[in-house]
Amino acid sequence: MSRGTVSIDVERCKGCDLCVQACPPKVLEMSTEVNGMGYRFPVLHDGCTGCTACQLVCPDYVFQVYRFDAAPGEEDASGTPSATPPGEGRPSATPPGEGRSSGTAPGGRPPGRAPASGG
Amino acid sequence: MTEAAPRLVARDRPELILGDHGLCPGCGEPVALRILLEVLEELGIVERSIGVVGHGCYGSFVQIMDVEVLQCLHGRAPSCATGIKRVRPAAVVFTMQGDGDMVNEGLQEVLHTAARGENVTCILLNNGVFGDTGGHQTATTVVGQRTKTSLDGRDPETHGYPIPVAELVASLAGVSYVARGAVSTAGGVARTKRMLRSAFEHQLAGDGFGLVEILTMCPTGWFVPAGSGPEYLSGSLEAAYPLGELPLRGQP
Amino acid sequence: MTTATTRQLLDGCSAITESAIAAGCRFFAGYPISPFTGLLESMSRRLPEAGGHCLNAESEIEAVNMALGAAAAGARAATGSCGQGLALMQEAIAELALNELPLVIFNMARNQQDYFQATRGGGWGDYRTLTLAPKDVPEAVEHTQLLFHLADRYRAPVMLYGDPFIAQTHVSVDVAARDLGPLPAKDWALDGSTGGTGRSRQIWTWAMGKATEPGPGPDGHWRAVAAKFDGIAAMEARSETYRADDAETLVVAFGSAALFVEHVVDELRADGHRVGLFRPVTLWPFPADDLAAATRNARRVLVFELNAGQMLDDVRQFTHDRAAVHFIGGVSIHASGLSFGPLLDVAPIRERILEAAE
Amino acid sequence: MRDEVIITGIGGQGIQLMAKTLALAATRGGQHAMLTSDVGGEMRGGPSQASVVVDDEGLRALPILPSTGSVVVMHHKHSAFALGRLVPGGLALVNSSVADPAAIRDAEVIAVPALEIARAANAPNAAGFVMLGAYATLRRIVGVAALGDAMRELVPPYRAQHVAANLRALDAGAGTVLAA
Repeated sequence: MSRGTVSIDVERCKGCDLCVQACPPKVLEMSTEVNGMGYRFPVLHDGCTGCTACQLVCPDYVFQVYRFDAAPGEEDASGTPSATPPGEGRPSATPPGEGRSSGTAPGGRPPGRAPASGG
Repeated sequence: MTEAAPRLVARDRPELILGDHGLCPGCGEPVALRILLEVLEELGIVERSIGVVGHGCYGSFVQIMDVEVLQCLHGRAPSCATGIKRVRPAAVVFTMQGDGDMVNEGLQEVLHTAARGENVTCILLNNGVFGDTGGHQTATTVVGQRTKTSLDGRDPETHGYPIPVAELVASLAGVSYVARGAVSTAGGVARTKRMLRSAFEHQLAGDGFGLVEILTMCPTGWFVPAGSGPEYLSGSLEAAYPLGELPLRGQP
Repeated sequence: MTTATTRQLLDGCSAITESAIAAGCRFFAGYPISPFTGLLESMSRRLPEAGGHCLNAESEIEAVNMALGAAAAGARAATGSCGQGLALMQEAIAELALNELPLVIFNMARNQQDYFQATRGGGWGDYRTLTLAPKDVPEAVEHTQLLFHLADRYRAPVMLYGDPFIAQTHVSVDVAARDLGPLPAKDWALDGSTGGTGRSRQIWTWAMGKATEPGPGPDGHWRAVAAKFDGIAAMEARSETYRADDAETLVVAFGSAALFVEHVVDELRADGHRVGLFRPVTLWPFPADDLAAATRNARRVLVFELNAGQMLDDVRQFTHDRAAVHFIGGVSIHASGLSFGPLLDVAPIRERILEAAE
Repeated sequence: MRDEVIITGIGGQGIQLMAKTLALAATRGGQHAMLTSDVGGEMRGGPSQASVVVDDEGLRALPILPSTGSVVVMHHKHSAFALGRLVPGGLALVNSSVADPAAIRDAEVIAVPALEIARAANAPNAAGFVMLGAYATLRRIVGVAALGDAMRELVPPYRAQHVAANLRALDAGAGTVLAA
């Protein structure tokens, strides 16, 4: 299963593709269909680590990022909800490629948001 | 095994952003706006912050940023910020300016405001092009960069050289903090946010003038696909304007 | 001799400074240029003592924008220059008008060649600048306080049209704060406190408002600003007449020139000539109705101003019989270039009036 | 009572300080005063002129006097303007150490050898205050003590060493007139 997930407000997306490039585990992919504005938008595949890279680079405020809390004793070092992007001095809680195998989307989609287009 | 409830680790945007902006796909400026407002929120200074916003695409942020704003004349934001800060020293005063605004039209204002040691924070959104007018050469357009007024690329013989304003500011006494970040990568966004935080902490400590230059993507004004912005930025602006905190060389 | 007095001997710039401080001015920014320099000097000496700020800006453009910022933050603020420097400030003066920000602008002019600049303006948009033209230092002291009041009342930039005599003449004056009545609270001024409420304050010439609460936008806002200036035009025109009631010859003059004409009127009256003076005290709004009334019975209307004929346009526009209007002023510059030339003197004014009256 | 004077001379003679001392002393004494200056570009040697009007009542005066009841001639070089405005029979107080009193017509000319008087008073740089003491005493505008107080107020700190000599010069100037 994935360690994290994202909700994607697809109707706000302008299809710039920056999130796809920024995603360390490479679990975002642009859709083939388009949103109401005519833009393609990202869809999430299994393996999200909740690293927040997509949220950080997104110019259109499309992403909310969630993590599935680790079992006791496995909590990440920071223990805070603040974003810890890859490539930072601080160790990433979820190194790229180490996400748990089982898919989180769409089952991990938090309530009240547009569908995180599951892969 | 039951799946744990998802825990929110990054909101899409702070509540201080009141609505959608109309900027182009792949633009870096909305990212800069988001981290700026996050910093104001995290420092707990939203209710005493006053922004002075210049003229460029980012000017439309005035409609969606929930802090008090004076929308000022092109280039004059540091002067207006000076007047505000002098009469409201308890306020946290910042400017938001593009490269055309700060380095073309308003170079004199930012340099003198820095040299006065005015206790304000200037934020430069530098994409090396007049995005709002459709892609014309600015004072920070890098050598070789194509614009609508340097069609074959900026040629020093014809167009002169770009101006590294952050280095100029860092050479002046009265300056407490100068840094240059970029919003083209996730790591860059996080580092730039920390720079903004440092700059505001210096203002809160009354240390004097601060400048944070943020390199932002303008794929429209660079005539590249939206997704190519970060790559173009790293090969052009970032090569000419190195990232990081700048050493202050002007201490009296 | 006489008893002790609270009057001080002050040059015009110092007197205006004291008057401004008495009116609550706490921010000033300027760039040295003669004859405005004296005002910048006295402000920089006195404002810090009064708990305010005076900045020697690096250009007139920065000076006016600093003052704009201070005004936006709610301070009583002022700037100034002479016409040459005010030329650089035109964009900001228009911005102040369209932003509805109060600011007092002191034009310590070198002569009267800035009439068009003051009354027409060189910025963009439908705006006007309420301009008072005192005839001497004591009146400049009064006008200074009135201007701070009017600026706040109308939330608009306003101007004092001075000159080298008003800037530099020393007179015994008593500067005290005048109560000009209540003003609305400056609840629009920026202090940061509405941040995060969803309705944070915004000062913007386009008045677009927030995404959650749109403003009138440029069309609605600029119409409202234009309507406000129509209201000012209807309410604030001021003028003065001197021995004008039965005048066959009415001379129209403003500022220091009017003071000289007043003296000549006395001389000519003593010689039996029916001469009078009409003085616009506000250059904008031009006292059109007053002039029309004052010129109804005059056989001739003579315009005396130290320029090639600028106020002349307004006088022609509003005089009862425009064929009666004659220009008797002219360009006359001191050898230094910094002050009035020899035309501003009793003998040449007298001569020109008599010549035109024959 | 109203008094008008144009003081004319050259830069460096203290014309402006004389005029300001007179205007300040009058103001301090409760009278109304107006002072206008016309100074050439140079600090020394160029034309220097000042006009002072003092009135017991509220003042109505032009910044360029159309006429004047008196003139103080510190130097003749730039005196044509001032003498041209002197009313017929008006007072011309002439610094006869420098200017020729005989050159002035249609006026009540009073010659004061201000330099010699100043030297005798051990105030060789204060000929202007000799003339001012003489003028104010002649016209009974303000007393010498009031002029002294005003002068003391106006002299900048870096010239404070001249105050005593200036006071002696004011006294000597007044004495000349009273003796006559």
